Amino acid sequence: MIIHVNIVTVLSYILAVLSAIIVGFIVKLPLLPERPIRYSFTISIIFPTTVIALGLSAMVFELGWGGIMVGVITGILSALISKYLLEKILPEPTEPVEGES
Amino acid sequence: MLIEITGIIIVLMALRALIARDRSERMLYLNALSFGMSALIALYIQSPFGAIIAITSFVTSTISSNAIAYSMGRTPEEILIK
Amino acid sequence: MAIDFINISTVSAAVSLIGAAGIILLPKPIDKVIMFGMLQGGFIGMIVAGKYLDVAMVAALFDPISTVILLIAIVKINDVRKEKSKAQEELDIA
Amino acid sequence: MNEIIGIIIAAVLSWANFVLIDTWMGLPEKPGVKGADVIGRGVKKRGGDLSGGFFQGNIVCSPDASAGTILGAISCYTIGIPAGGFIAALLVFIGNRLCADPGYAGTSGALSIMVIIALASFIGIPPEQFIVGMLLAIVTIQGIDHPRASRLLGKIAKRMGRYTELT
Repeated sequence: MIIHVNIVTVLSYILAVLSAIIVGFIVKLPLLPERPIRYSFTISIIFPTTVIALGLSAMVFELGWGGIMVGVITGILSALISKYLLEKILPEPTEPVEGES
Repeated sequence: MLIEITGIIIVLMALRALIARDRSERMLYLNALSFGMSALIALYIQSPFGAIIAITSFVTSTISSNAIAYSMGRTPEEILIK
Repeated sequence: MAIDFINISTVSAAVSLIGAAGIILLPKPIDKVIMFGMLQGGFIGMIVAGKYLDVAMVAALFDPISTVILLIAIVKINDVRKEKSKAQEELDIA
Repeated sequence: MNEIIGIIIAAVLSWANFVLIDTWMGLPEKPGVKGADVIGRGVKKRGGDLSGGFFQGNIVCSPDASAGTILGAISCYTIGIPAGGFIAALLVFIGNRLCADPGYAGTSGALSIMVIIALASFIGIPPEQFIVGMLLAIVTIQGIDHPRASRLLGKIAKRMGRYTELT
């Protein structure tokens, strides 16, 4: 088994996901995208907020900061990013109008 | 051993892309080649920045493949100047 | 042994040479752009073989921009030629 | 363990991972972007299956579970087991949204290959053999014989209930 973590880091990942979910409920993100799920672009709590929380906290831990408080703050930041900023930097694609060159 | 297998696959894909007859066939070989280049970069560098470079080069090559395939649909046959 | 000859430098150089040969040999413009994408992959490999990692990052970020500019030019000039040939057939004027 | 046998086992595991996730996320069902439509019809014109052609075109036009698999293996090799998988999932998600794709397939592929690598280290397969194994797996789809591969992918799609309705 080649897992390179200790118990504090695992606890920090779990706390980052939990704080992201709680802040997501507070700022009224939907829990799941609408059906069919595999074609919808809606930003919800399960996807992509938890993925952003896990990725950001992994980047922060690899850069040298560690600990439980860093995980909680990263989770809160990722929920705020996916609520207010993600729609602007990665917008939903629009269909090109026919005949427009 | 791993780098040698990857290199043989990459050169084989490049030669098949050169002698392919159809245009969509050539796109598929190009995609397999960019998978191989990204794997070769990660096997050679072996540090976290190497992984970031491999991910970035793969995603950007996918973006350019997307653009090429879209304009293949726009212009089915090209008009060449004699 | 021949298998010792295969490393990242020779493989990237071979890919770049094959891409350049394709740019010269194939007649259609979009085929040329596809082989140009192959040449970009070999070029990034050659930079990484010299361990200039920051230059490789910039090259990887700027590659699709050059491809998109070439494709815009090809699509536009094709539209212009199509309009011109249609006008020549209909009105018989230059 | 011998290196060749490890690479072959890793190739089989990666092939099953990305083909199952991609088919389940609906890649053979419809072309997500216009380029995938062009490539799928080109494969059909050369004697292949339309649904498998859409599968191959979607792999070319946006980083799906195949890209998630190879990038997750690369990140687990160079960064470490849980952190590398999470970073690869985030970057693949950003790349997916840049290519006009929802991004479920790429992230689930990156996370699942991380679990598979962590489990396969019990029987002695290190992550770098997964990189070469994934390369062999993608060559069997995209590099050897496109019409035959697309017919195989069409059969798998019909078995899983994701066959296309377009003609």
